[in-house]
Amino acid sequence: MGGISLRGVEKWYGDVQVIKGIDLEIADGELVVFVGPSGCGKSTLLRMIGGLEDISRGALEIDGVDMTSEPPSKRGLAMVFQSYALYPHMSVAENMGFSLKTAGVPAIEIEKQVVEAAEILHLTEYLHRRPKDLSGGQRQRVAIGRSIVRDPTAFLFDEPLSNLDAALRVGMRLEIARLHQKLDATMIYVTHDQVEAMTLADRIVVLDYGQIAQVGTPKELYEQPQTRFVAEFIGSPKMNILPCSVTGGQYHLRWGRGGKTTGHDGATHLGVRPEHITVVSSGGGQCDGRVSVVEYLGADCFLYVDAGRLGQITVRTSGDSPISAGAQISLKFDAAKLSFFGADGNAV
Amino acid sequence: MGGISLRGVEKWYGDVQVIKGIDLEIADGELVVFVGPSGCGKSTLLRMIGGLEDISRGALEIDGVDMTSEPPSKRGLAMVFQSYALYPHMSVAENMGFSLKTAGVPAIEIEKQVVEAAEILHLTEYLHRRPKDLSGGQRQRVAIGRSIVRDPTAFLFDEPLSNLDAALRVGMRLEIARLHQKLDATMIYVTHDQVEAMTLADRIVVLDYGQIAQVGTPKELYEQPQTRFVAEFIGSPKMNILPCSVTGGQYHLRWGRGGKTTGHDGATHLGVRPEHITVVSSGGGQCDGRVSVVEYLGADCFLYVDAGRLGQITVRTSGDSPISAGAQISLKFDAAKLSFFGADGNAV
Amino acid sequence: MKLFYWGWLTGAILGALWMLTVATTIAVVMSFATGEAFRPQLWYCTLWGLVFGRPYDRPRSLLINVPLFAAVMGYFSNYQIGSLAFDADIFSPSAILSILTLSLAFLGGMRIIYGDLPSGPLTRHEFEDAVIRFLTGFGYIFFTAIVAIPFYVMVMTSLKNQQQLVANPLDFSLDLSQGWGLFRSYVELFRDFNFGTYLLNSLIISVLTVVITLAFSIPGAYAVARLRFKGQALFSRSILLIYMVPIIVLALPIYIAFSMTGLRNTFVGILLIYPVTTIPVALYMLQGYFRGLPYEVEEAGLMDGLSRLAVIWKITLPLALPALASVSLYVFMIAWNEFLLAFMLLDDPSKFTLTRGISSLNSSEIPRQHLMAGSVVATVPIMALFLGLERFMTKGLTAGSVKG
Amino acid sequence: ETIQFWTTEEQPERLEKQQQMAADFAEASGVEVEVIPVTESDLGTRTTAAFAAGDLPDVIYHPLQYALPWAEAGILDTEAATEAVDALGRDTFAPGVLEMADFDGDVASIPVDGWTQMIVYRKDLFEEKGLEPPTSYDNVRAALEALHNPPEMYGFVAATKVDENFMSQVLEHVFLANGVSPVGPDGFQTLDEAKTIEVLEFYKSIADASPEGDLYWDQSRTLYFSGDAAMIIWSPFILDELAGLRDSAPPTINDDPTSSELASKTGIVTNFSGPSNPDGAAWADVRFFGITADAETDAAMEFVKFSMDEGYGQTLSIAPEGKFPVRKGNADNPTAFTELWATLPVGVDRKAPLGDLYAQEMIDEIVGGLDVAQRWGVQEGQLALASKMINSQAINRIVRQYIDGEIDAGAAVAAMNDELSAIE
Amino acid sequence: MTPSPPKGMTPLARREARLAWGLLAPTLISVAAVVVLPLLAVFWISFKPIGLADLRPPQVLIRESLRDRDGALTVEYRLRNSSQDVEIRNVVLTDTLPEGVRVAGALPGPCHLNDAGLICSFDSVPGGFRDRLRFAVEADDPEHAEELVELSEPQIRGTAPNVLTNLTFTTENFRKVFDGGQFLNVLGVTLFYTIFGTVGALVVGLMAALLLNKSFKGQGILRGLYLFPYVAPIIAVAFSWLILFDPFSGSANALLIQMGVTEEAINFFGEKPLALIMVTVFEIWRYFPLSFLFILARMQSIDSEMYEAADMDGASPFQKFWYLSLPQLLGILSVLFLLRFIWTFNKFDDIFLLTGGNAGTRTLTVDVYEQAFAISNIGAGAAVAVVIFLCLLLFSVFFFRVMSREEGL
Ligand SMILES: Nc1ncnc2c1ncn2[C@@H]1O[C@H](COP(=O)(O)OP(=O)(O)OP(=O)(O)O)[C@@H](O)[C@H]1O
Ligand SMILES: Nc1ncnc2c1ncn2[C@@H]1O[C@H](COP(=O)(O)OP(=O)(O)OP(=O)(O)O)[C@@H](O)[C@H]1O
Ligand SMILES: [Mg+2]
Ligand SMILES: [Mg+2]
Repeated sequence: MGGISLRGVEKWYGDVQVIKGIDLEIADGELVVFVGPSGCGKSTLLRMIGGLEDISRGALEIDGVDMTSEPPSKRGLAMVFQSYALYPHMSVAENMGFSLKTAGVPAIEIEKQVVEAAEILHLTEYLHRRPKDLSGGQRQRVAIGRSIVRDPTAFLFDEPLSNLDAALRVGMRLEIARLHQKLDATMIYVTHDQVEAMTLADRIVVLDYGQIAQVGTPKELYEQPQTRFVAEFIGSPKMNILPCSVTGGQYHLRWGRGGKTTGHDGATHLGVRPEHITVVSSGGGQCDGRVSVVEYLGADCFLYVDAGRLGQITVRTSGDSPISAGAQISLKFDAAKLSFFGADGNAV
Repeated sequence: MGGISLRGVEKWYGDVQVIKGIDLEIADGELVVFVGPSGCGKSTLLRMIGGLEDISRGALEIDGVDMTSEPPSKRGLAMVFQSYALYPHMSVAENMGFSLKTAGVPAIEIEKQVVEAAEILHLTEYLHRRPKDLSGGQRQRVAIGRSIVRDPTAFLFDEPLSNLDAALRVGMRLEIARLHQKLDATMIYVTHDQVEAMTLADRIVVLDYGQIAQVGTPKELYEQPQTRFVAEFIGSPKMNILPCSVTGGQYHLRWGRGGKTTGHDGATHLGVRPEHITVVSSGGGQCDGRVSVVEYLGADCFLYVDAGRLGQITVRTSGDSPISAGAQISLKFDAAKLSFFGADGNAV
Repeated sequence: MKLFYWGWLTGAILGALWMLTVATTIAVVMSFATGEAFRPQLWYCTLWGLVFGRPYDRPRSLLINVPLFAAVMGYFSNYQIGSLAFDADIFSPSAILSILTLSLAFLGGMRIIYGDLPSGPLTRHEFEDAVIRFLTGFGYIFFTAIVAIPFYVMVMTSLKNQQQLVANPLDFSLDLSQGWGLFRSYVELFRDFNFGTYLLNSLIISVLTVVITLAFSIPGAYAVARLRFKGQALFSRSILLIYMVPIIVLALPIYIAFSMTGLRNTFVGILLIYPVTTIPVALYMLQGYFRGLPYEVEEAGLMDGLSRLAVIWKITLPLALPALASVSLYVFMIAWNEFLLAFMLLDDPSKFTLTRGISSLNSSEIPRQHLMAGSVVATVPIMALFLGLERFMTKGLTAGSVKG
Repeated sequence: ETIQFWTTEEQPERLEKQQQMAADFAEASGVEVEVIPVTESDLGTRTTAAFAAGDLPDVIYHPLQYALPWAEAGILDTEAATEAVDALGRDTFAPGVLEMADFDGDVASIPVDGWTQMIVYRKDLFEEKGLEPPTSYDNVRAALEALHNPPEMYGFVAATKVDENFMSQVLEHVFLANGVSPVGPDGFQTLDEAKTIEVLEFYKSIADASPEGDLYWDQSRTLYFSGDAAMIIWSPFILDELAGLRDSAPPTINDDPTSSELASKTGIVTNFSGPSNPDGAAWADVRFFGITADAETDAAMEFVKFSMDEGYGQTLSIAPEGKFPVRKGNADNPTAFTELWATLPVGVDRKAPLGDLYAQEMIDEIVGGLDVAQRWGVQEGQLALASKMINSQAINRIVRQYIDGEIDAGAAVAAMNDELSAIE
Repeated sequence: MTPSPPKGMTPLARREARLAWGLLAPTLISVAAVVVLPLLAVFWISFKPIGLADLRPPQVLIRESLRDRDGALTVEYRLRNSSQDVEIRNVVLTDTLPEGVRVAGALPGPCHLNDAGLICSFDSVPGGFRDRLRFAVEADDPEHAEELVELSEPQIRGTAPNVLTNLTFTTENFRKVFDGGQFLNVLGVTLFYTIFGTVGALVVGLMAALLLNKSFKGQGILRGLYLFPYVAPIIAVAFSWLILFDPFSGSANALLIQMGVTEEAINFFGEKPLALIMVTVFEIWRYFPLSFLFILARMQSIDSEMYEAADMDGASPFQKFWYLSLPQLLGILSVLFLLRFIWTFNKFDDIFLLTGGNAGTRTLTVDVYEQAFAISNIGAGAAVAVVIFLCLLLFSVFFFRVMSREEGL
């Protein structure tokens, strides 16, 4: 009951094209995350689905019905805004019941639904407060509650957690995940934070300048990025991208040594994630360098290695690693986990 | 040339005590980080050192000279503000040279110093821009440059990175670390982000409601937290704290099983970090539970385990862990890495 | 400049200036309050200010110093070489009062002005701080005086009779024994000059103007602030342009048109024209407010199934209530204070607004305490509103920009 | 039936008297009269505007200067006025006064009352210094010489505020005194340079003996009352307050605001002469009832007739010191109204008949002035043009420029001729 | 092929635009009616030789009466051209004779009777025309004949040129405005008043803002007090000033004389250069609160951390003002300057009430009033108004230049 499909959707502001033809099918009950750097068009795309921006070209279907030029009120979607967008002059209960009230649902029925939603979100004791008397996390829950009450075809979330502090963000992320399990509703979730995307999504849509760079499950994106852009965007610390050449089952780092690989002819760069590099004694790995900074994080330790002309390489080691800044080390890459990219930035 | 010492420093706003008697020695050339939750008094303490707030009681010495009631201009310190606090109507060069100008330094000398500082911070090509034409990271560098030019006794940083986005923050963090290595100057750095504190600090001062909870190197804080507060505050995901009892070299979890330990009599809670838990087959560990959410992060995977009355326990496993939500598992704690806390919250 | 960076020198100069300020202030206040002659003496002020204006020894309390200083000053004044000269006897209450206030104001003021000023060499900061403290004190006195004096004169004149004022224009002391007779001119205004009617007329016209203005400008402002259509940018600009057309330029053709259509001299005519002078202001203010409201809340309303108009009614307006209050107050003030159009368009005394009524009091044949009483009647309601709702008013003024 | 009556007498107590008369009239005729006060300085514009809008009142009480211009502009119904005057009897009016309102044989507007302008002077000081009363330019100059001693004593308080009617009045009086007029029988008449220069020089001498600034009736009276001026030109309206009968304008020469001391020290002159016109001239203002073109003619005429007959006493009693009867009597008694007038009390806060306050010969001098009084254009039949010239304030402006030394006398005459000739 | 933007509006956009115009319509129409139309009218009138009295086109006035002259009843119509010099054409008089009243004698020349009653036609009625039409009637009931006859109002029609609407134009008005030294003088006064009034209000406002830009007890009250001059009705404060500065019985003079500043009373609002200075001072006094309010608002929005940074940088108080506050305020100051400049230029009431434009204080706006109403020459008034308007257009161009830099005032 909640499939959404986009067909060649474009958005133009005057002569500027912001969304460059998106085709996407979202299945009923799926949680899809739009992720990408700031300004890539995530919010715009979401708002076009919601009806808050016109669709300049292309078509939108919800549940198989063409909704391209319907106003938001007809689309039956619910949206949760980054700034919560609660009605400050109404109590929590009124906020949550407002959409039902405008639809003419009788007061008793509204009350029932609101109480139900409040229970799911642990808001029962705050129902009579005004939004300004709530903490950030509670407000965000009210905003979600407001959507739940409507029993919408799909939920749209626009960076709902970005105004919360780090600890709360982790907690709310978990709550949204649980909510999705429970409601089993279609959800589209926009964020620029790849951690959120990875942890929440059934499928991730990575957007790059108004175009889809890759669509896939988190694991697919992490392990088989189709472009350098996706490879660098997903994962923290970033994947190290180093120039290389590949010939006949052998890759060779520029200004470094090489190793075995299969296929991948024509690749110009290889990508290796920090956790797939091990520190070996000098000269033993694919390249050598000097540790410039050590960041101790308790469980892990990040080494920032100055590898001469290859640039800086980030290595992840365990927290009890004995290496300290200034040490001269060699780095060994896990051959099975390397990604290779061609000159056009696409994986080969 | 840059030691700072605080002796019983207090801050009162009317009847409210915000800083509750702080004694602290900061050695020359040391990078000390004040960390703590929001509102614990970090900024206030820093501003008291800088002279922007009066010291209600106690004494402050800089370089062995009593500075308790000197105005900021006499203390010879430089400060970098969270909001950068650049002068918006001046160019980068003017911003950086302003302190020299007010001191009546001749223009040529100012220019020389500014250019020097700009080189250190890679700002040379922006010297004639206005702050509003710079990106966030560049602005932050200008703010730092402004401090360097003064050649201060010590640098004070008040959450300098909190207005930057995640990727930039990591980059600037590294730059500050390198700057500290290069200038070898005393620095006091305030943040509420424990990752920043861990990665940057020579020594961390954890503040809790205006009092020092613990002072020590990052490693000391991570591995031997002296209070539950520090234990939970440092490290991400948070340390799991579980109720237990310890008798004669044996600890025993409430609603769970136990294991061996040494000492620690009288402890009421034990703390175990997510990476010190391994998943074993059912019944094999200290306690059992059901995996409620799995967060996949590429290199790692966090399992949120619902352990019945023990509550939720976070477990860190590697990214290719096959466990999925709903699995029934048992958790085994690494006995050597456990922390034990008494009823008063202090480590025993 | 460096020359002045000495505590004793700076202190002496500031002392002289402060003495001048204080003495002039007290002379003016005492003259206005009692009608007796008080004069500040320029050269003696300077002299005594220089002599006594040295950085103050803080431990000694004002309690001892003020009487001491007052005694010295009184002694000087007796020989007409004090900072303050007066014709009254040195032991008369007003003389004693003025000498005491002078001492307190001088010493107390200097104590604040000096702050931590050392008597030796000064740093630039210390010097500037002292100068700024002096300027601040001077500023408070200066601004309070220029604002309060005209209003003081207005109120006091309305309570006196012309003959007393002609006899001594400085004597504003009130003869309280008259009791209610003090308010004679007010009684006459309401009894003989129809001010009751004028007051009512002004009230009705102002309130209706507010209502009409809001009815027109709310939808307009919303459209300009929120809706996307061609010419939106042009609009928000041209609103300001209308603002700049001088009323007198419009008044001329309006006068002609109203004369020819018989709208002159009618409330309808006034109510046609007042709102139009206020709508651009209101439009400009409201669109600013509407822009400042979080758009996402309105979008939330749209997502919740409301139409645009319903969003305006159920969400925007409740949120903009404080703004509406500011705008209403501001428009009310404009309408209430409006003079020119009322003056040109209203002839019939039964339709006069207050301002128009006051202007008809400006006649050689009508004693001027009536004129001032009329002014007080017009000023008090707007002042009361202003003080009561200062927050909204100030906001209204700031947003109302520079309509003047 | 209701008619509207505009009056320039707008003070509450004066208004009350007029309303009383209107009520009496309503009782007698059944026609209600709405009395609407209009500020005198607004009267011109307001009337014109009302004319344009077609909602003129029925009757307007107006000064002489508007009579003919309004008749010409079609604002006044001259026929109705003529009819009313005829009904009252032409011979009951003072002859010179009807002449002022003559409009091609009709009467433009019905004359109601009048007053003559006076030179008010300090008789005591004049006598002390052995000076002649200020009846001529030379006498005034001599007095200035002897008495001008600022700031204790100003010789004169001349009118210098160009937009006040007061200055026009004073100037016209001074011009008339020397026999200079800008109108002749055929309209504009070039001002005689020599005579006009005499006038200008005289005016400059009195202006020089006055305080600085824009002066008009207010300062004249204030200074004279405080004993700081030796001579002023004023209307007879000053007579009551001069005698201390009015609290809002008390004499301040001594501490008693109700004293008639100043009155007793005061002399007056109405007929004033210049070197080129030894006979001199007085200056009078006459007020009229105008019946307008939009009026309910009959009711309006009835009202006017009533006010000039049964109600005439009330009309005059508004301010008897400044309202001399221009209708001397009725058919039964040709001096009925002059007699009545002499008994009317003057004053505001205290009241007394004029006769109690001033010597009889002084009163005769004041009232007699009305019979010999002149205005520009009356004899020439060009009052309308003259009024326009006065209303344009050109003469005031140029005289002021001359006084301020911005132009010399010759240039001033030329400028006046220039500007006045352009008015038609 | 590079993609190109779609043409035309999407249905959603069209709906929104339609709603916007709908919401704007009432405002647009009313503003146009009361601002744009009058403005056009001013331009129109400025080219018209027109005085206040010319607004009413000439017409023939008529009065009917029935006289009983020794038993012979005579109906008399008196006709009069309301204008002395304008001719009225095609004048037709119609009246019905009531029942029971019959014409007895010959009708006067231009008249004849038909079923409806009496009709008299004149080709043309010259300016200053006056005439009486008389004819004898007989009535059944002579007692009430008069009432009967006068009950039926005679109607009269005629066409006369209307100066306001016809197509005669003249540049006379402008010639008059620019002729003579008067105009330059007025312009000079206007500029003096505007420039000094504006700058003065800004400077004084800035000082007041500096004074109140700190928080202390009573700050709110003082701020409210300092706004009084602006909030009070202009007429009240203008008269208060006049009374305060009255040369003969004003307290200000009394005070100055008593303090020995001056020997003689000063006629503040009556002397040539002083009056202009005084009205300018009044302008400053009345409008400094406004600049004060704006500058204060701007000051309080300046990031206080910037001043803390300056403290750390060792700047002295005056240095902070000069190097930090002032540059930050420049934007608001320039916007305020321009807006206030335009408004002061437009100001009318203040001078009108204080001096009426005398003693060398006649500004352009006062000139409009003087020309149009005091001299009743509407055309000349409109011409001055046009001049004002053109000046303002010029300023507005500047204004929008600055405004677009300092958006979001
Ligand atoms: N009204 C507009 N006119 C022109 N361009 C616009 C408009 N609104 C947005 N854009 C542009 O569209 C692009 C996409 O904006 P959008 O807000 O969707 O980005 P985003 O991916 O949500 O970024 P963020 O993570 O910062 O929210 C941006 O480059 C922005 O500059
Ligand atoms: N002017 C003040 N008056 C009263 N209390 C104050 C004042 N300024 C700060 N406080 C209180 O002092 C405490 C410490 O504030 P401070 O700003 O130092 O916290 P912080 O640790 O820097 O927090 P954050 O991480 O949010 O910056 C807070 O509880 C705050 O409410
Ligand atoms: Mg976005
Ligand atoms: Mg802080």
